[in-house]
Amino acid sequence: MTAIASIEVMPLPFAMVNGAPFEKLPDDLYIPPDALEVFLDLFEGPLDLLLYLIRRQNLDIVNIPIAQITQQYISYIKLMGELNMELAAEYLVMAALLAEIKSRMLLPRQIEGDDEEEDPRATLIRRLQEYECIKAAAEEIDLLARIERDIFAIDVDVSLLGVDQPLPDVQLNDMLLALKDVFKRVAQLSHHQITKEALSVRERMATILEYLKGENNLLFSQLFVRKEGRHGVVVSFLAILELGKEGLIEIIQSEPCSEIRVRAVSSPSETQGL
Amino acid sequence: MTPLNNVSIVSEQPEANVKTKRIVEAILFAARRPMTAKQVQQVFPELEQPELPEILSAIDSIIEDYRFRPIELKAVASGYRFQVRQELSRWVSRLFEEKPPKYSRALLETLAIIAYKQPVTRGEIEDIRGVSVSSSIIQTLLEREWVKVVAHKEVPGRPGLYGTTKQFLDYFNIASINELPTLQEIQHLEWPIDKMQQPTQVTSEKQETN
Amino acid sequence: MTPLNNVSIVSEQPEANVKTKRIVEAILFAARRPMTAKQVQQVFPELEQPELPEILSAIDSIIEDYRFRPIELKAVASGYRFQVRQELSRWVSRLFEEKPPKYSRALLETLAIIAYKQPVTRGEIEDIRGVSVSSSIIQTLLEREWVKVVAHKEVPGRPGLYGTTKQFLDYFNIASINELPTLQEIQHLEWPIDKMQQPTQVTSEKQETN
Repeated sequence: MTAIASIEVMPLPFAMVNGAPFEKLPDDLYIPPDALEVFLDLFEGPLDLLLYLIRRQNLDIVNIPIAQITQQYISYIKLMGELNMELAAEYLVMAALLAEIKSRMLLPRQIEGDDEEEDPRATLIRRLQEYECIKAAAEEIDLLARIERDIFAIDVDVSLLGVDQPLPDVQLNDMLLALKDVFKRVAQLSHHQITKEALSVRERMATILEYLKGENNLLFSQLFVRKEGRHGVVVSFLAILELGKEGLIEIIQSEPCSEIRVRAVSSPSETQGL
Repeated sequence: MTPLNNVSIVSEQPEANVKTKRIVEAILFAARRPMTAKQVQQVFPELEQPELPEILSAIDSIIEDYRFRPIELKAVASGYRFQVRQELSRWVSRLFEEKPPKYSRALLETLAIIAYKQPVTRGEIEDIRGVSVSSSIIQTLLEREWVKVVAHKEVPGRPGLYGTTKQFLDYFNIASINELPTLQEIQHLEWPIDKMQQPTQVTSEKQETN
Repeated sequence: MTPLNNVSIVSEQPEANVKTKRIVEAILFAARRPMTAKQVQQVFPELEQPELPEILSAIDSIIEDYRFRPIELKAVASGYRFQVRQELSRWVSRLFEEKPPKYSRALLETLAIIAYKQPVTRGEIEDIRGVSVSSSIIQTLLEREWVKVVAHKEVPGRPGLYGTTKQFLDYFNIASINELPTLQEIQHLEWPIDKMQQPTQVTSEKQETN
């Protein structure tokens, strides 16, 4: 089913595996060609991809046919390359390692005593086994009953006991410093940008949304408060524009020159219909 | 359903099904607020909702079950709620006498982002922080009435948009969000020396022993 | 109250005084975190503190009392806590709008490595997974207090050694790391030995040199 879909959607020629044209992704691995990140996300890295290849063909991991698996692995990462995926370095390192192992196996064996270093195949197999074990352990952990999903805390009220539960105290400065740390982290993550809008606009945006909460819609003019003066009007106006831009409100004018109305994008009365 | 349904003719309330009663009890224990019978009913999936009288009968039966326990299911103005019995307040109050707990760094960050980026969804907060935000943080901020859901964003899932409240302004003694320093000004803030020495709060860690 | 406390006759635990038991139960209900017996004991005013065995016996008796109720008193890593029984989560989860967080495979694998190989450095985690571990995963795990830096490895750069915490065990509803399946169990589960005997395997090796 999905396999058929994949043939139809995939515009790209696929890699060759073992000399045969690789025309479709395996049934259990269908992803739309443009969902590139999804493709990479499917595998947690080169070890995961290798394991997948081994498991898919029911190969004995202790005795992997290196040549065969190397070809498949390389065809897969070639495929990723064709799909314009930014290949993580780890995948390429693994390809190089596999190629190295393969070439060594092709070379005539060296004289015994020279063989002090470990068979690179054995190292790879041990890593694969260890990784598969961890992968299974992670699945086990995911199955454990956990708070928020399977286990719920109980909440028995004590507010009527006349007990004063002290609440944590927060200094404004601590909060601001925490924010500074966020920015420091963000700065390290290069491309994340935090726009620096005037605060009053953001606050007004929240206020306007709240006004609109219970209402079907409001007159545009109702959103301005005369006594706030010119500055206030500008703030409200910018907030309305920003809300419109973010798709949070609709600005409606039923006919030319009629009064402009503003409403939340979906008023609660509409969404609750049974 | 229940064999003694004849009784219900007399008492008007149908005897609650054992399973219904279990679910009602679980709901009342897990809810963090008083729940009316109707609200309890609506927690059930639509096709499995017991009739209101059955819920009420379950509630009566639960009240009875806890008659001799140190907690009780009590009808308060806005619904039913499990409470610790009054006469135990002397002991229970000592539970809360410890010095006030501290909020985590994660909570402070979340609060600050809501203040500066409101209206903002949880997902957007997570994007900015680069880390997921646990529900309990949001819950704590809501309970403290420092933030509230001002609207819902019209994207799949209709996530809540959070904004700060008047209580938030009052607590920090400012008249408007405007009075917060700008982001540029924040860059120049420094942690006070005494805070530097304990970079991460080690709350709850003290109780480790035993 | 529970007649079948044969165990307590044999063991040295004194039958808990009815009043003590009531107070212990109230404390466990009111506390919003797991409490050890010792912590419960310390909630009592100094001159009235029951001995630890009496507290423990009260706890046993409470566990027994709730055996058939939809909530249970459960021993997790950092103490005893009342919680809704797992089989009722289907209904109770509907009380809350927020969906429980989902954790990525990358995060769960990182967590599994820390749980099973602790103390372990980030570099070692990366070696096992074959990919780099993103900072946000470590940050999330630290923030949820599921892992912490337990020491630093004495190699250049002194990388932090990560280990799991009691909060991790609490969250996953277990009392000790020993309750996790052992890697051997997992491995056997995953590695049917008879694979080796499958005839198909033999042929595959011949293609090595093509």
